This record gives sequence, structure tokens and C-alpha cells, in this order.
Amino acid sequence: MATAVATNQTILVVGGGVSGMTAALEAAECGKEVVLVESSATLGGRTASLYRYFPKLCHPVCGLEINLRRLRGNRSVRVLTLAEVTAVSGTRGDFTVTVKRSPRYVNRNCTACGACAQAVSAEIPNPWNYGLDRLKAAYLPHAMAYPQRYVLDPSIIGTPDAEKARAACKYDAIDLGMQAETLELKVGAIVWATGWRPYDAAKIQPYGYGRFPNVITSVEFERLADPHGPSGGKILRPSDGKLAKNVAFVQCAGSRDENHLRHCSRICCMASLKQTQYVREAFGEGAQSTVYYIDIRAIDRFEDFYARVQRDPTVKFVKSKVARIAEDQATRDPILHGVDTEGYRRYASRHDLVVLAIGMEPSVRGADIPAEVVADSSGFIDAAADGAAVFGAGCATNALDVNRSVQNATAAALRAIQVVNRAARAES
Amino acid sequence: MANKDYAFYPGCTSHYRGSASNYLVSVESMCRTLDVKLTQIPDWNCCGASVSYAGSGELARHVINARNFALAEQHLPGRDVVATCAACWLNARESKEQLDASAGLLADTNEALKEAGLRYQGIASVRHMVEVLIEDLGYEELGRHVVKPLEGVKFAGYVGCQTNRPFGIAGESFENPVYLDKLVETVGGQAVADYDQKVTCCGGALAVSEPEKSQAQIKDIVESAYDHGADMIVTPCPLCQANVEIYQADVNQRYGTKFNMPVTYYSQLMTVAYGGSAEEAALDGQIIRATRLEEIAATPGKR
Amino acid sequence: MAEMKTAAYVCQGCGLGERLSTQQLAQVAQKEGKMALVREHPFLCSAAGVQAIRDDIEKDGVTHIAIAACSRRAKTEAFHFPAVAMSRANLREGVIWSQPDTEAARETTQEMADDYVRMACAEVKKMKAPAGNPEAARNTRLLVVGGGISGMTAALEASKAGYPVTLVEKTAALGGWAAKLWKRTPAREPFQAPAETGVAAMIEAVRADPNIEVRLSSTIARTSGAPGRFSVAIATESGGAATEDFGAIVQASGFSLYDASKLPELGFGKSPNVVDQAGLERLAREAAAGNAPIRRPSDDGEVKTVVFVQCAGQRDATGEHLPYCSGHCCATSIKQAMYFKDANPAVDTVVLYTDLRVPGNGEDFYRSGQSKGVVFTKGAVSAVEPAGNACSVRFRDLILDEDATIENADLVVLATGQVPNSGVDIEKVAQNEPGEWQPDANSVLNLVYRQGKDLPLLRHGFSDSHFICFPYETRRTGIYAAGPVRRPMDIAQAVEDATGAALKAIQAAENAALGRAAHPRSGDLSFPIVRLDGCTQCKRCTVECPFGAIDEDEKRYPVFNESRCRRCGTCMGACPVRVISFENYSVDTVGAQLKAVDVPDEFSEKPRILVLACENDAYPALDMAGMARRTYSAFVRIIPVRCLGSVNTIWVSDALNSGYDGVMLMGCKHGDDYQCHFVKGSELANYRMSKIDDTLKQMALETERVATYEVAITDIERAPRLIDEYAAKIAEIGMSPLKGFA
Amino acid sequence: MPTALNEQALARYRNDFLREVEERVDEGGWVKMCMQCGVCAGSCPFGPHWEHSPQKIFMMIRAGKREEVLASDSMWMCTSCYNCVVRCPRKLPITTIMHGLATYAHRLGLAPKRQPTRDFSVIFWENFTRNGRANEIRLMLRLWFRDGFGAGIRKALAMKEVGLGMLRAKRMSPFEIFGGHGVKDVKGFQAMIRKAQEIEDRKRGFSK
Repeated sequence: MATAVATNQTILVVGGGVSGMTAALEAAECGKEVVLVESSATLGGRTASLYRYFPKLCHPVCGLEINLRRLRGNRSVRVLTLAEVTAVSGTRGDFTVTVKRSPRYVNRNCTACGACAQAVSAEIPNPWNYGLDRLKAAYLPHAMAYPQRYVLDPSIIGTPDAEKARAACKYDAIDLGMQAETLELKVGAIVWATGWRPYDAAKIQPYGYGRFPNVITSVEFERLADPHGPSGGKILRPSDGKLAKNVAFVQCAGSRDENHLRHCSRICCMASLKQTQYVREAFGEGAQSTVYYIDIRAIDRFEDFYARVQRDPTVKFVKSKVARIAEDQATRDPILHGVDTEGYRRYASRHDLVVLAIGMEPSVRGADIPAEVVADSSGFIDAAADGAAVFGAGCATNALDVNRSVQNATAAALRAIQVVNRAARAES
Repeated sequence: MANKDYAFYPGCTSHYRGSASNYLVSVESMCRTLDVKLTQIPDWNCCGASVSYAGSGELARHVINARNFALAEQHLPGRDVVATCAACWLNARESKEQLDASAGLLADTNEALKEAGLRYQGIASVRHMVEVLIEDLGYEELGRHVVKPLEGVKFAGYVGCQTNRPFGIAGESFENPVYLDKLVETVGGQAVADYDQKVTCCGGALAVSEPEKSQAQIKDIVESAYDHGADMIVTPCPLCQANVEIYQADVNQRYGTKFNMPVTYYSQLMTVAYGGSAEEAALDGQIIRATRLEEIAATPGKR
Repeated sequence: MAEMKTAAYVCQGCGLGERLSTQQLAQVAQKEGKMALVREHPFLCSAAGVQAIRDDIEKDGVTHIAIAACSRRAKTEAFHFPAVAMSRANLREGVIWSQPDTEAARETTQEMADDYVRMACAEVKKMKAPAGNPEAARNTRLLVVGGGISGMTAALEASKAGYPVTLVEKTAALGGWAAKLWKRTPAREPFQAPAETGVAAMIEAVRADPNIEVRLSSTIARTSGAPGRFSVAIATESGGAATEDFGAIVQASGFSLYDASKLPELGFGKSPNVVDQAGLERLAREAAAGNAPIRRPSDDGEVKTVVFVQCAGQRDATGEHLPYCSGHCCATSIKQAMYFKDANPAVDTVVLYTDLRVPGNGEDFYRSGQSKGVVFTKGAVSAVEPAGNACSVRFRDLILDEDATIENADLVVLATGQVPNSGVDIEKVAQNEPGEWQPDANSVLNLVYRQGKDLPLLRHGFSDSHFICFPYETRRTGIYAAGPVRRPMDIAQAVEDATGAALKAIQAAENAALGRAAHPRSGDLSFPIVRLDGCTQCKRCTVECPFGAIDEDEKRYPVFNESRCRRCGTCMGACPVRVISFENYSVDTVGAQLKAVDVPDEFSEKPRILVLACENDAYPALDMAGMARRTYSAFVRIIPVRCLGSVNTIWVSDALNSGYDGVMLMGCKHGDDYQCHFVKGSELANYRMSKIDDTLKQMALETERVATYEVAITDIERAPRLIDEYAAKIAEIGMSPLKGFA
Repeated sequence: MPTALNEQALARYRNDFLREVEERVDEGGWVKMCMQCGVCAGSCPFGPHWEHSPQKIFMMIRAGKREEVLASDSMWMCTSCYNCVVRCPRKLPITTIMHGLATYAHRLGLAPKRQPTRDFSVIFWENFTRNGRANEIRLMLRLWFRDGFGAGIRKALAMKEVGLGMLRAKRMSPFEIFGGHGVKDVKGFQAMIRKAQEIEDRKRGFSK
């Protein structure tokens, strides 16, 4: 389908994470036509691979279930997965957008019965667990995947595995001939909700991520703590698989740093406070968490949660940015070197596991967003430049937690509606 | 090949019978083989090193470095200034960056330089010898001249601090630079990859004024080399070479250790690998003799 | 009711054909389910399969279909038949994927499937495809309460989308707090200097907007009705009150600054040179008007040293002051320090903080403050004592680890917190009885709702949503809080928040016109229908409705407001006489299902356990357990319910009376960090079930026969384990003595 | 004994030590940018030997603790290894500031007496400005004998082995004691240094 049916009354939402889904659903529930474009094979984005949210410690997939039910019941949202926006032209109320769709190699017949996965032997690193474990090359991204259809990884196309998958499918849902296709959409307004990426922790050389196995990032630790993660919810050390009861949380890993990310990523303080409760939940009184920080930015109502964690005897706070992480090469225990700036005490503290509260890098930086969407010095989309009809939403606009991202996405939906309503008024 | 002709800034210790004469001798032998032409900046002066700050404020220190640039621009126009010593390279480059960044500083500096009849125009740039080897020649070219690979000799690549920070070699990481290990492997030696004291400071000038504090660092540097089974330490900095070699005796006395680890220059390794004699590699300049290198230097060269 | 024609479809795909006898299932649907039309299909969700169903509906007049295939959460695009009532028998995730694929288990697996088909057939016959509320009213005029930046933004943004707005402001002028500021924290690149507030321009835009009607010096005297048909009495100062109709409401009543006179130890009230941040803004505005530097209030002397005391009366653990942080005050202190530094760099400005909280690009603003010479010291202030025209500020310097004092501070600015103007706390203030309703001067909305005059509060007086993914879900449909009344925030966030709230208001008005429910059952057309003649006015439904959707008339009969209802069914669960039901979800639709199960006699060693599972968390968890092939006991029969709050105790007693050996209720976590999307559903169920013991005693049954659990959506391992453990407990206490009497 | 310069400085800045550092210490303007994170304190190889870490010194400057900072021997522990500079999240040129503070304390005569690195620093400056290049023999002798003749002999004997080793390795020549290598235009070299110091003193308000 070269040109999809979309008019200048259609709102395009780029990015199928919690912000993109919110913008799409809120607009659709106001009666607007929406096309939701997602580059991976499923909606849900980064929140689908979070185990719990701060401050309630509730489960992100619970919100995803509600949003998916809203999506299933709403015919005016069209979802295009494995799709990326490659070009945007035209102006406010009258855009032409080029979308490149990579082949899924599985058509609508798929009943998600899983037969193809059993037939295939090749495996790929599992992106939803940040590559900590592997996934069959014919896979359903995760249990809450939407659309609920399997995907064949391009790496096995043209190999015996692809043929095995095709043969195993009783509903000829596997179509090895699928090609990449490009389609053009006419849309009235665009909401850019491409979210964020964890900063590459290997660039923070003094912390030894990549050189020392027991130095991991907060998003990887989140997967370890998740019962459906690579370790079945056991918090363990990648080096020897032993349980990690003494965990260090290093704040501002990349953020607030002229050499890395100039901005403060806002969520890392609360993420670490939350994750100290994972260690507590796993090991009770035997747990030992230490948070190394510059300022604990548990802002406004999150202060309640910070106060609660401060009352937890298993959590210690050290006001110090860790200077260097070394490793005891025999036991592979990470050793944190630095100075506690409250009272100037030098420490070289040994931990089972170090979690870098990694900063947020906007994923807008890579994508070629249209010129009029101004990116600020940290690479986030600037607030809606007046006249522009391309609006940022969620973490593409600023380092935001989920609550603020969703609020921001709801606002972006209204801005998009304003554009398409005006276009409609102009024509009527 | 690009014109390998440089204005050479040897530094106060790299001269005949200076504490780094072995560095100078081996660098010159190495450059002869590599067809690199080093012409000393006429009448160059000391860069002030990193400890002389109490003598005067910032401006005087920038002026003494600007004098060398002025002399190079005047007598060796169009050639990059090349320094072998870490402190010379760092002070020269720091002054150059400050001068190029501030018109006020440039004006004050030239006002002072007028007293010596000189003017700094800001043309020449300053490079470390290692930068010349890696960027202008490249590992492949450096490997081509090897006739006697240093097989079986394990080197702990001790980069030290000032050749690595705050500027460092382009593309190299501050925590874990690998160019020295690559140079060792280029000449057939074996490098200790996970040598954890690679970039630790040896105490620098304070090895002289605060011996006890510096020797604690030097002990870690040498001990870790032994722990990783290294036969020798190789370094690009004359102060590191001197401190780590000379004070091993004091460290043994103070800590009861039995260190006797030779500390060599990359230029000595390359001179031996290129078939140079022990004298050309200034192996006779080692207080702790690098016997393994001397044996290789003594074996008849393979054509 | 139009003539009902039923049809059942049994799918053989995804292994159903191999693991089950679909021929027997078809027979069950025919003979026991008494379905008029029964079809088997090898691949029901294929285009051909769906077409067969569509043909039966369009050509053969089928009105009620039961689809025995996969879970109701799967293949929703394929099985989309809005015109007919539809039930789904979960044979895949619920039976063959959750039972071992062994010869020994084949019999119980088939029995399970047979039962689910019986249940689906029974359920669909009790359902009616919801047609939607006939008298839905369409009114898309919005009411915005509060004329500060939040209120004005909501009005402007709604107007830009083409919606008319009435903006009611208590005081005589628009602008709220922002109008009192000299400058604001920057919200655009380069985030380095105090920026114009932009309030004047915004007020002008509101004035000039034909779509917005501004009512100054006015308050809300009375609000009644529901989304799409709110009728609001707007009282003006001069006493008159005109009543107008609105589709939805945005409450942007903002905040008041914490009363700094409660902080004598910080010197407030003891010297005019100790001010709060609002006081400093006033000084800045007066100085700017006079084009002169800010002077010392006490003697108009020159200001050389200014000290900013952060978290004044905030983050207070003693319970005396505000326990929370207001989020904006660190950036505001930096901004105010810049007022002095920009005018005269020689002025010494010190910010004493515990944690400097300037997230996001606020870090640029922090750096800019530092580069202008603002000194930041981590210190806990213990006292501010006036000494003549100066003050001494005593604090503990946490970096230098010593007690320190800043002498001769000419000005001390206390960063006090935001207190929400959220009106009356309905948990604390008694509600008026029907017929005796009186407006309350402290109330913002003066709702004539049975449960109280203002929005329910989450914590610390803020009317915030409890849900991370749904920040606008206040518990009064169609009324959305925006700005600092919802949660502490700065101007930039208030603008975002107000824009979002404007969208939700527009959405609520539009959906009310179509009779469609708001979140979380967005778009649901069903709504509570009540048989008033059976009602005993026990008032449990009006009291227990989590959303205050049900009022009472003078005769104490419940008055249902369809567009205020979130369709959770808590009222249905509460009603002792069971007169409340929805067209497609009622006491009968679930009752019929549990009665349709074939309960074997006590000698068969095959107990029957009824599981009532919340469709938002427990049911998906069990689905995903099936996807992971995590098997559990074959003796359970799982019925999804909209919320555990909708579980009527009659279902439990009916089940036990008809010989079930045990009943499990699986709902969401309740309590402080409640997880229930209908707020109190699982809490009410837990409360009701705690009363079940005496009914069990009357029925001479052990108390273990009924168990209630909190199950999360991620309990894919735990939920099956709970079932197996419960089945073992039932095996231990033996079959129900009531078997065979039904 | 604090010099006249110190009195002049006290008068000029009253107790605004931060402004004094900003005007008179190399890169002093950066002190206000420190956010007290502690990375420099933790990264310094000689860290344990600093009575006040660089980050704490910056805080003391802001808190106006003039005497305590200028009299401290902490700044003299800096080996110029730049570990702190490459890790500082605010990119402060900490090494240059520490040297600047030490120089300023030295000039005001407040720096600790007999501080070995302070003496060595002055000896080194005078050594190479004598004829444009460093003279290693004189440098070591001046350093050993600064505590008097007896102490000098003891130190020389302690370093006897090393000295002989260097001689054998042809990396030391006693003849350097007579002059060693140097620049030809010594007059120009020293004149330009004097001029530079004069310009800087004028700019930083060190009136004579």
C-alpha cells in the first residue's frame, strides 16, 4: 500500500512508548484519526521493560494493559510497527511523511501459538532485557506485546531456520518473501515521542563499565530484579552468579557532567531509591544498599518516598560523587574510591554489585527531526516553537519521569488537535 | 611520505650526560631508522616544568613557552614543534591553547617577548613524539622496520599522567590508553593488557620533595608490574623513567621489597627491534640493566 | 427485547483440535448450551472464519454469539462484532495452555473445556449488546475555575481547539501568582537568565479571545449534574448567581504560600528584613518600578548580603510544617539571587540548601547562577535572629562539618512551600443530607454530590491522581484538576498540566455526548440500570461508589448519573437486593456462568473451585501464565469480573450452595499504594468478604471455603501457585457437604 | 612573617576572600563553579595527604576562611597529574587553581615555612632562570643543603648509590656544577621574565 489512507485531519504520532501511546489514545478518544508509528516490533517502549514504577512500586505493565485495552477498543488508531519516519515535508496542517517499514516476515494470520519459535534454533540478544539474555530468532517480543504477532529476525532469513519456522506454522502466517516497503502519509500534525536512550556507560571511563562485569546500569539492574527478567528476579552478580546483597548505587552517572550529559536526568535519584527497595525485598535485613549522590532530587511529592527510604536501616546515603571504581581482580568485587564530602572522610568501599544510575540521552539526537523542531543544548526538542505543527512529547522533550511524560503527551495531543481542527475549519 | 621534518624541543634533562640522555640517544637512533629529521630549536629554553609555579605568576610561565614557539617560527618555519618530555609538551601546549584563546594574554606575552627581541605569531603547533609516531607514521610503518622482534619479553606499559592528561593522545581513553601496548606489540613484545597502574602518577617533582609519599605510588606501580608477570616497564616520560627506576632501591629499603625491575623508553625498545646496538639504544644508560634487551641487541641482526 | 438468536463457534486451531474433542464441545453448546446455531472451524480467527460469523449475523439474524477459542484479550481485531452480544470461552490460555499435555490430564482438561463452553453459552444469553445512554446530552462549553496561569492556559488551549470556555476568577483580576512575580525561571534554551513571566500577554490573549468569557470576582455557588450536563451557579461578589450549563470542568484553583509566621525561629515576623519568596518578588517589582536597587525594608538601607533559606517549613519530618517539597523553590531562589547579582555583582548572595533540586535543564540555570557569583552552601539553618537592621543566620555547614553563622545579612528570604487551594476535605467535613444542601464558602466547586463538595484529595491536600500512567484521573469524572492544586509545580509545568487538563475536559464532554465512558473503561457504552422498586434505600451504593457518581433524592433513592459513572460495578457488588446491573455485565451474567458449571458429586474426587478474577490484573496474569505454559489445578473455573468491587456476595453463596468446594477472589492490591484502577474496588471486596465468615457458619461450612487474594499483573508465577495451594487446602478439608443438595 | 603585600591585600579585600582569589589567583574565577561533588578529592593520588581536599578548599574560600586556606600545606601536595581536571563535572582547571593558590600564599608569606615542595619550587625557578635551562646537579645540591651543611652531607651520602649509578650510566656529570647548558641570550630571557612579572603585578593590583 504505497499511499496509506490518511488526510490532513490525521495526527501522526512517532514512537509507541508510554508517551506515544498516550498522545495517540487521548487524541483518538477525542474522535481524531491517528497513525501511530513504532520502530520496534511492539508497542510499550522502555516502560514495558521496567519492573516497577516509583513512588507507588506498582507495575508498568498494568498501565500498559489498560492502554492496550483502550487501543483495542478504538478503531481510529492505526498502528504501524517496525516502521520509521525517514522524511517529513510540507507545513502545518499539510505534511507529507515518508515511512519505511521493515518486514516482520509474519502476516495477520499469526495466532501467537509459538510453534515457529519451537522449530527455530538460532537465538539473538534480547533487546527487552538489554541483551542480558537471548531470545529465539522467531520471537514474541514479550508477554504483553501488541500487536500479538511473532517476528522473524532478519538474521535467519535465507537460512534453514527460516524454512523450519515456515514449515512449523499451521496457519501459513510466515511469509519469507516480505520486503521492506516505503509509504507516504498525508497528516495534519505530528507528535514526536521517540523517548530516550540510556547514556553509553562505557564512556564514563573511571567507572569501568564494560571492563568490570559487576558494574551494571540501572536499566540492566531493573531487568535483574524483574521476575520475568533474565535471572528470574534474582539479584545476582554477572561475574559469578552469586547473590548481590551489598549493592552500591552511583548517582549522576553521566548526568550533570560537562564531559557527558550537561542536563540532570531527573529520574535517576528516584530510580535508585526504588531499586534499594528491590534489594530490601530480596534480602530483607541482610540487604545493604549505599547511594552515592550529589543531591537527592526526589522532587515535590516524591519526597514522601525519599523519607520512607531514609527510614530503611538497610539503606545508607553518602554525599559524594564516586571518583573511580577499581576491581579486586581475584574476587571481581568492585571497589568504590571517593571522598564523603560531608565531614571529608575518604572511602574505598567494597560492594558485591555496582549500579550506575545512568543518565538519559534523548533519542531525538540521532533521528533527523524536521528543522523547525528546535533541539536545545542537551538535544531535547525545545518547547513548541510557535507556528510549528511538530510537537515533542515525553522524554523526547526533556528528562521526564513517566507521570510528567504522560501529562506532557496529553498536552501534545491537544496541540496536535488544535492544528487539525484549524485545518478542518479552514476547509469547511 | 609526509615531510617528516620537525622542530625538536628536547627539554632540559634530554641532553648529553643529562638524567634523560638515554632517552635522547635512543630517540635519535629510532628517528634515523624511521627517516624522521629532528632539528633542535636554536637557543630553546626550559618550559618551567610543573613544579616551578611558586617562582612567578601565570604570565611569565606562558612567556617562556612562547619564546620557544617564537624561535621555532623564526628559525624553523612551517615545522611542528615536537617534544619528547611530557612536562615540556604539556606546558607548551597549555600555553599555546591559552594564547590562542585570549587576545589579551597574547598581547601581554608579546609585550614581554619584545624584551628578548621576539614575537609569537601562533603558527607552529606542538606535538608529542608519540603523536608523531602514531599519527604521522602509523603502527604499520613502525612495524615495517622491525628486524629483531622482542619475542618473549613482557612489558608493563606505564603511560604515567602528563602524557595522558589533560590532553592525552587523540582517540585514547584517560583511564585505559592502549597506544603504548600497541607500540610494544608492534615491535614484537608482549604487553600486559590489564595493567591497573597504567595512568597512576609517580609523584612527579614531589618524588624529590616528598619522597615518602611518592614512593608509596612507585611501590604500587612496580609491584603491579611484577604481579602481572612483566619483565620490564616501558614509559614515554623521562620523569617517570627516572623516578620509577632510581627510587626502587629506596622502596626496597622502606618496604622490604626486592624490586629490580628495569624501566625503559619506547624509543629504546624500537631502536633494539630495528637492529640498533645496545649503545645506540642507550641500554648502557640504565641503572637497572635491561639484560633481556641487551641480549637481543647483541644477537646478530636478521636482514 | 428483540427476538434473540444464539450461535456458538468452536475453534480447532492453536492445538485445540488436538488436545480437545471439539465435536463434544459443539454437542455441549447445542444440547446443554441450547445454542440455536453451532459451528466448528479449523482456524476461526482466519478471514474465512470471521466471515462465517459475520454471515450468520447479517444473513441469519444471529444476535448473541459465544466464541470458544482463545482469551478475550487475544484476536480482538478479528472477533470484532459490535452489533451483537458476545462472550468468549478461554479454551486456549485458560485450558489447554494451563493444563499439562498428558494422557492422564486429558479427561479433566476436556471437562474444563466443556464447562467453559457451558458458561459462555449461559453468559451470552443473559447479555445485551449495550446501546448507550439514550438521553446523553451534548454540551461542549467548558468551565475553568481559577484565573491564574493554569486557568488561563486551559482556557486559551481549549479555545484554540475550537471549544467555548467560561473562566471564573475569585479575585478582581486575572494572572494569579504569576502576576505577582517580577520575572520567572526560564523554560526555554539557553536557561540562563530570569525571563519575562508573559502573564500580561496571556491576560491580553484571554481578553481578546471571543471564545472565552471571563467572570471576575466570582465564585462557584453550586455545581450539579454530570459531564455533558453540568449546571453551575456562578455567584458574583454583588450577590447574584446565574446558573449556566457546561460539558466539563477544569479546576485550576492554584495554591497559597505557606504561612511563614508559623516559622518564628526563622525570624519571620521579627524583622521586616525576613521575607518569603513572594515578599522578595514584591520588593523586586517595587524596586524595578522605581528603577532602583532593592533596599532593606527596615531602614531602606543598602543591601550587601542576602541569604536564601531553602526548604523553610518544608520537607519537615516533625509533622508541624509541610512534609513535602514544592519542587520550584530552589530554582526560584537562584532566580531571585540573580535579581541582585545582575543589578550589582558586589552583593553577596548565599543559598543555604539541603538538596539543590533543579532537574532537567535546571542544571544550566544552576551553573548560570554560579557563574554570576551566587554562593551555594549545603547547610541546615537552625535560627535567624534580627540584630538591628541586619540578621544573623545560624546554620550547620554540612560540608565543612561545623556550626557557622552569617552575620549582618541585610535580607533573608525563606523558601516556603505551596499549599493547595483544594477547598473542602470531603473525608473530614460532614456531607449535607439530601434536601438540606447548603453552599460552603471554603468549597471551590460546591458540588451537590452525595459524597461531598470538592474533589477527593490524594495526599497533603493535593487533588492528584494516584496513577503514574494516568495523571489526570481525578475521582470525579469530567472534572480535571490542573496546576499547583494538583501537585506542587512551577509555571512551565503548570502550562503543560493545564493544556493536558484542557484536552481531558474536551474529551469528557465529547464522550459524554456519545454516552461513552471515560478512563479506565474508555468508550464503554454500558451503564448501571437500577430497578428502583426493589431498592431498600440502604444507601450502600451511593456511599461505596469510588467516583461519587450516585446521588440521592429526597426519598433517599439512589440517583444514577450515567456520564459520571466509570462502569466498575462496585454499586452492583454492594447492592444487597441486587437491583443494579449493566446490559452486558450483571448479577445474572456471572450467576448464570457459575450455575452452568457441571459440579460432580462428592464421590468423584473432582472438587470445583470458583475463581473470580479482576480483568485488569489477575486475569491477564493467569493468561500470561498460560502463555508461559505454567500449569495449575484443573478443578478451577475462572470468571473475569470488571473489578473485585463488583462481586456480589450472592455469587459466593450461590456457588457454595450449588456444591462448589471453594471460592477464590483475586483482586488488586489495596491500601495506601492501592493498585485498583477503580480506587476502592478490591478494598471493598476485602471488607465484604471479611463479613462472609458468619454466612459460612450459617451454611455449616469451614471459613477456608472462601479466600481473597491480592494479585498483581506480574504474578505469572504466583497466581498459579496460589491456585494449586488452595486446591491442596480444599483437598485437605474435603469436599463441600452441600454437594448434591442444589 | 606575612609580608607588606598581605597587609595591602587585607585592606583591599576586607573579608571578601572569594573576590580576592578571583582577582589574584590563576583561574581563580572558576572557584565559584564548584558544585561540591567530591570527585577531585577522590581522584587525587596524594589525596590522603591533603589536610583540605581541593573541593573543601573551594568551600572554605567561599566561606571566607582566608588564613586557614593560605596557611595550609594542602595545595603544595599537588603533583600536577591532572586526574581531577579530566574528571571534574564542572570542568574546573583545578591543578592550575591549586598552583595559583600556593603561589599567592607564597608571595604573601603565609605559606607554611620549610614546606619541602614550596622550597623546591622556588629553587627550581631560580635554577632554570639563571641561564634559561635547568641545571640538575645544582638543583639537587641546593635542595639537599637547604637544611644546612650537615643535613646536606647526610642526604648526599644517603643518595650515594644512586649518584654512582647515574655516573656509570653517563646520566650525570659533576662538571655541570660549573654552569651546565643554558641559553645564549640569557639577558633577553631574564628581561622578558621581569617584564612579564611587572605586567602581571600591575594587572592583579600588586602595587609595590
